[in-house]
Amino acid sequence: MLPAARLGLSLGRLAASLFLSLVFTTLILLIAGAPPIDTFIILFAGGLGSVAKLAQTMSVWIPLVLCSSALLLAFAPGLWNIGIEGQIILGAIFATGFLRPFAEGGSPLILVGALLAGMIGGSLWAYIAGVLKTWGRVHEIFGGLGLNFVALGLTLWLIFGPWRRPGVASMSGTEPLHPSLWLQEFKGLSLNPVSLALALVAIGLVIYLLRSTRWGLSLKAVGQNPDAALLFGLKPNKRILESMLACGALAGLAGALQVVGVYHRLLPAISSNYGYTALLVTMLASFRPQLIPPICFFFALLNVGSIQLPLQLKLDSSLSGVIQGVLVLSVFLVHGLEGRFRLGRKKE
Amino acid sequence: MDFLALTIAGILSAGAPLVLATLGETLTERAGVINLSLDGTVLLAAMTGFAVALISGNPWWGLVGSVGVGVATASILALVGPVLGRSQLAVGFILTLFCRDLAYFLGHPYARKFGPELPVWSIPGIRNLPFIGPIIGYQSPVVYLSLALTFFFWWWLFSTRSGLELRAVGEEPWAAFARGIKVQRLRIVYTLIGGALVGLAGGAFSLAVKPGWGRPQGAEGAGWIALAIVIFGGWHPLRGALGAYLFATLQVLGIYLQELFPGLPAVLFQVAPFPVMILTLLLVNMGRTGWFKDLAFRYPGLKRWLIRWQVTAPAALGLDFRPEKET
Amino acid sequence: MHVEFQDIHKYYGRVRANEGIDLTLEPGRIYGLLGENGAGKSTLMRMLAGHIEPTRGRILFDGKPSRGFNPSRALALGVGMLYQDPLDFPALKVWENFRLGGTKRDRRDTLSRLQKLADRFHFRLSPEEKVGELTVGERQQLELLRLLDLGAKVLILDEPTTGISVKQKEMLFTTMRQLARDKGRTIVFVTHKLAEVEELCQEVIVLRRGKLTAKLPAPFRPDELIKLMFGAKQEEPEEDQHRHNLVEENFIQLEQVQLLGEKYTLRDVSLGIRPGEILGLAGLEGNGQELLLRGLAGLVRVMKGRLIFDGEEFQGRPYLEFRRSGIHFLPAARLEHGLFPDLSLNEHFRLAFPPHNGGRHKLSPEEGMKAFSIQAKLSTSARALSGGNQQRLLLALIPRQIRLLLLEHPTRGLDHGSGQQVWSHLRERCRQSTALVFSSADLDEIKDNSHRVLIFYNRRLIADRPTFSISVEEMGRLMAGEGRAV
Amino acid sequence: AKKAEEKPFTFGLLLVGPYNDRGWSQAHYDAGLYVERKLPGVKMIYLDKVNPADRPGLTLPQLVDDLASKGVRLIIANSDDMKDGVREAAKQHPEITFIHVSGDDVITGRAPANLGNIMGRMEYGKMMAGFVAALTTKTGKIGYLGPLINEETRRLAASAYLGASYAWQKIRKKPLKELKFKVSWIGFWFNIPGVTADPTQVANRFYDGGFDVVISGIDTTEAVVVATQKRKAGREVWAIPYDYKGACEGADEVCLGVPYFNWGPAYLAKVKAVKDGNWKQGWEWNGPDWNDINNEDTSAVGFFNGPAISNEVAEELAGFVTGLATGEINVFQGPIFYQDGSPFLLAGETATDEKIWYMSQLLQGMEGASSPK
Ligand SMILES: Nc1ncnc2c1ncn2[C@@H]1O[C@H](COP(=O)(O)OP(=O)(O)OP(=O)(O)O)[C@@H](O)[C@H]1O
Ligand SMILES: Nc1ncnc2c1ncn2[C@@H]1O[C@H](COP(=O)(O)OP(=O)(O)OP(=O)(O)O)[C@@H](O)[C@H]1O
Ligand SMILES: [Mg+2]
Ligand SMILES: [Mg+2]
Repeated sequence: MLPAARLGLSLGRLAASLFLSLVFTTLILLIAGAPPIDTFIILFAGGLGSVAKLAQTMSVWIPLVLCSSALLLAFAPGLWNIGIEGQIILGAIFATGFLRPFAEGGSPLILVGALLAGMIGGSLWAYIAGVLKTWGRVHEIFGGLGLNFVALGLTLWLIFGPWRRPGVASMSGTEPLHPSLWLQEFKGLSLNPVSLALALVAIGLVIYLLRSTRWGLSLKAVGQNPDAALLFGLKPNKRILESMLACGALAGLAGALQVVGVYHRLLPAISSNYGYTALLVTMLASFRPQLIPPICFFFALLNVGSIQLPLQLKLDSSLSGVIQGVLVLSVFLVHGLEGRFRLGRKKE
Repeated sequence: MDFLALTIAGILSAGAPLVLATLGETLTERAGVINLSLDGTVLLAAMTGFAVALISGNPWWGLVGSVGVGVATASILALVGPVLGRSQLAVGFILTLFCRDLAYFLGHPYARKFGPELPVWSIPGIRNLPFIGPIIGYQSPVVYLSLALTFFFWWWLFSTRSGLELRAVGEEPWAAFARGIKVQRLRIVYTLIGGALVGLAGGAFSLAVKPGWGRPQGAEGAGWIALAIVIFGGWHPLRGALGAYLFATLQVLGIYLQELFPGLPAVLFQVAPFPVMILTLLLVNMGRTGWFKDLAFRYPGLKRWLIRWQVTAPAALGLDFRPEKET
Repeated sequence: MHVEFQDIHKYYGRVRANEGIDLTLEPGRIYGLLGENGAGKSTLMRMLAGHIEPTRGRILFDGKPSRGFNPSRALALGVGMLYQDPLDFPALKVWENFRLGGTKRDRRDTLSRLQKLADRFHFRLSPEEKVGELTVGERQQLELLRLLDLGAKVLILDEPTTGISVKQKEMLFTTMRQLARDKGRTIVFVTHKLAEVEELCQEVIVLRRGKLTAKLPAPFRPDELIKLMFGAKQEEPEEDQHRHNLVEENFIQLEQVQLLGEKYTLRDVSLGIRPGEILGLAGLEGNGQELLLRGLAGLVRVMKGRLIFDGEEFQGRPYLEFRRSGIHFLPAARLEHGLFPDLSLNEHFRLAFPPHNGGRHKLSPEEGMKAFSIQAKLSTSARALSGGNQQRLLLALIPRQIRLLLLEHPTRGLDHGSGQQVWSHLRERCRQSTALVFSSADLDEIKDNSHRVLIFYNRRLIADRPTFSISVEEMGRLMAGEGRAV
Repeated sequence: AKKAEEKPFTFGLLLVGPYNDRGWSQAHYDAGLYVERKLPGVKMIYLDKVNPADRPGLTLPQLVDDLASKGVRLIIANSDDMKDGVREAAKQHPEITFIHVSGDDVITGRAPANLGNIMGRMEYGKMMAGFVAALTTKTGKIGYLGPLINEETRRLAASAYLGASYAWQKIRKKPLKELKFKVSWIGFWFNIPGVTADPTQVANRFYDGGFDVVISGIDTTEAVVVATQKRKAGREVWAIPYDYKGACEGADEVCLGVPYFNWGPAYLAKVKAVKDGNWKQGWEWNGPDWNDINNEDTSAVGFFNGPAISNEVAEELAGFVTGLATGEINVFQGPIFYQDGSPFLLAGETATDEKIWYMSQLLQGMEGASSPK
């Protein structure tokens, strides 16, 4: 196919999917008794309306990009790493644990250690799911999901137990970090340059690894055909574990950044469901890395914008999740219909 | 004695939605389709069931609504998955998240409202028996339904012709096709029937077992557990139901154990079902790993002990089937 | 029933499995359908059974065309087919298989009906056993009983004699004759074996490369049929292998080896292989040859015995060590097990030849493509390759210095020319003292290409003979468990 | 300042749960509506479900920024969990007055000048709940469905226990050791599947174990729901919900009554003060209006008699309330011991506010954990 034709086709697909999701969303809004147009306006203004809001959107974009990049690595050998939520949490736990001795603050260099600790924590959790898969044949969906709950339990135990704050023990989390251990934000904005840079590096690195290294290629090969990969001497089990480790490391980094860059403490909801959202992002991107940043931006926009819904329209903010789901479903539907249509035409 | 009976009654009740969801998914997967959307579907069905009951004032209409939601979700899955040939896992997962958020979004106005509930049925003749009486003498209709359906589907799957056809479709769709069985149609039908049961499970939550709607409802996570139980149950209705009751027992037991071992972190007992889920999956799947085969070769006793736990999935589970592919 | 094929075409991509076939089948007759491997016999019959749709053309039943044809319509019309590869349900029980798609009966009637039919043919089938545990032959027997029970008006048997004994074959033929004569059934009997056609059929249909080449009434002239099937005289295979000088010692030695596979165990294999030697493995599927190939490749565990390679014990070592020592295995299902469907050829080369081993394998992808005359671009995905090109790609990906090459059905699905090409490449490698072990369902291929034949039956190696000392017929008998191994 | 007066006065309300939770948050939301009703021209902007689980990725200061941009002059935050966030936001927005409900920053001296604390003396409500439970129970076993363990929840559970033991000994004239009072903590204010103990199961466990009255300390209504189910199965059980006046709705057979918060009067006072510019920082712990504990305009805490309460018990309760009002009855009077046997109050000692506020253990005679593991 000519590049122009291909571009036209994908644009057509995109338009069809967007149209479909618009129709669905409007329908849902009407069922909920909400004014569709106002809702959309509020939703977008809520995430883009001002520099501060844009910064907020970007601060959600960062963990989403990190997690989506991580998932690209896991999807390459065909792994459904649903356990990414738990890996984010473990990253946050490890980073917090690393910083606990520095209650009086310290040099920002300590943060490097905290981020590394977070990556180790995420990797560890991913590794367990990987071992369960390769050595125990427990599908990574179930292994990962179970570990997500365990990770959440671990956080709660820490927050209400050994790491509880003197006097209070509550969902508000552990004692806040010393301000010298907070990542410095752009002035007056809730966005910090370090996290932003790390997210950009991560997506770049993942693109490089998957496109240009033999390791990335062998991951894809394992995903395409584990039997053949074995015959080619590509050690599928080892590749699977490696990809889980790498994925976990990036997820753990996202978790650590939530601690040192956003919340400045460990919270039960520290993962903010970014892992699940990132799974949607990668599916919507059909695993094409270059689509990750824009889709993440759109999703982050919805997340941040939706906060305005209860404020202005008394709607539940889970609408953002609904729209994200509708969008991905529509794309699947359009692709499926298109495939069907093509098959049908061929038969003629 | 009475306490034991009441506890068993509690387990039957807490297990009922899990049993229903497990049965539904067992049927769907027996037809070769994976419906991963359980966790979200259960929630959306629970919300709809409650909302419909509230609006109509009749819990039975609510139950109908729940079943409707289950069927609707399953039909999206059937359309995008088996019919249009996209990945069933992917669609199922998207639906999980989507249905959950949709439930919270649309359910917002009904949250924490007081609404109708299914009645408790008391069975004359049984309710006065010692020990048995407290166990199944007074239960919600969904509990009786879950028990009846378990045995019904067990009989149906293994002793009827249509049950045989269902199993055939999930094992070897091409062979089934060659024998004149309408493979695609059966796959869709059982996806929908399975979805209906999953919807019923949602209704059982919001109209009987944990009446009411809220965020969270309390049914969160149940769908995932049910999916795991289907595997643990080896795609067998009886064994699946047994698995569901085991998990319900674990939940109920967690509260006793928590009191019995005050020295242990309480959250341990809440999280416990999930590691147990992983362990049981390990138990039933491990037999296929190389290292285990070596071990079993060396210690035949081990093999004999573990072999009964081993399960095999329907051979065509999750695979795409379409006659056109050949042309 | 009167069946008429009108201008039937069936294409798979550019493969023309059937091309412009016009054919009429009359009731009460037994037809033999002949043709070499890949001639399109099964394809034609599967269209008659509604299993696949023709690309073009139509089939008329009693003069009526059938639109939207599928197996259930075919069954309703009375067309029943015994498929070449058992199309049944391994996970289900024998009686359940018998019941599926059959007459509506309850369990007890089903069992007694099955018993009665089985007794008639002296088939021994235990109804509660899982079909997956039966041999291929037994599975075909079961299918046959099911079709007879259905009372199909048009009965298609696609190579039904591969898995049954001579005595059982006689019974089967008697029944076929009865059905045709007394009940007016149309029977199509697909085979490669001329003798069987002569024995049973009243008329023969010959396909060659997808086209109908003849439809002749009995009596038949074998040499004429052969000519129709294979075209002009086949070029003789190079006859050098019998003369090939095998002076060297065994470099691989198997002593009382027991191999544990996914489904079964292969016991007590003792064997030696010399450099440059070609071993052909014969046996019905599931009798052990698959396990031996994988065992030699290090893919299947050696549970007992010793596997000696260059004087070193290799049992229990990981696959990679086998691979590093110059052992290479190519599976039969090329796209399913051997290649990465969506990766490009270039990527395959990158994966097969790691850069850090650069010194040893100097072949660049471009050279590989040329050397093996793969007709595609480097950016083509493996999925888009034709069967022949896929096999050539796999061969191109084999490292240069290989000691032992293990091949499963090396020419399955290839046309004659491609097959010849593959073999000339393989023979060339053997001349450079690579040993070669291959399995094939085509006994002629084994006869033509190997120095020694190993025959498997009942999950054991029952014969190990120099090729010149055994005929194809004898191989067939041994594989079917008749006759004593020497 | 001049410009602000032209606009209607708006105040922001940050609710930890859903505004319609029929519990803690709805009580606050209703108070906001009450203020709007009482002071025409004053407008409330509320934001509910302000907790990281429901609003992933957003921090309290960010939400406050948002409210600030809408011109609010007063922000009321209703959860203990918001303590740090409110303090941080208060420092960033000195132009806005903050009220943190249930917090103690003013006592501890960590509060910036624009941050005050209020709380209601729910201890009294809980005493009444315990009192009613002890008079109603037939098995002598009372269950307390606790949320998470902290000072607030400990003192509330202890108050219920003290009310119950008063009724048991003084009214029913039975020895205290025959009263079983057990606290089961679920781990949070409401159920989070897979994280907290399931309150439905905990309530079931109470009733199946012979506890016939369950006092709820959590935000949601599982106790009454389960009690109603048990009633339908022919069992004689009761429940006492919490927080919100309307919590008995639909539970006619089992609901003995509900201790509830009435934030309206306190809110009104704060809004007026800020509006008129005479707000002063303080830590307030508002009690019931003893003239009429259910007076909407004056009482911060009340007890609403439920449909299932018997007339005799209701009468006794009225007497108890009178006793509390006059000071004749003070259940926080020594000797009272902590669970581990150490003294909480010496003989004859009455508890100070501070002693009650910072209660460090459950009391002797209560079963259940005193601190989280
Ligand atoms: N799925 C496909 N997608 C794209 N191209 C295809 C596909 N299948 C076949 N082709 C193209 O058709 C060509 C011929 O395929 P075909 O299988 O007919 O070859 P062939 O003549 O049988 O060759 P061989 O003798 O090697 O088997 C392929 O080389 C490829 O370029
Ligand atoms: N599903 C398929 N996809 C692609 N090619 C196919 C398919 N089925 C058959 N073919 C090709 O069609 C041709 C005819 O195959 P067919 O099975 O009809 O041969 P046959 O005469 O039955 O051979 P045999 O004697 O080996 O059974 C072969 O080249 C084969 O590779
Ligand atoms: Mg054939
Ligand atoms: Mg070809």
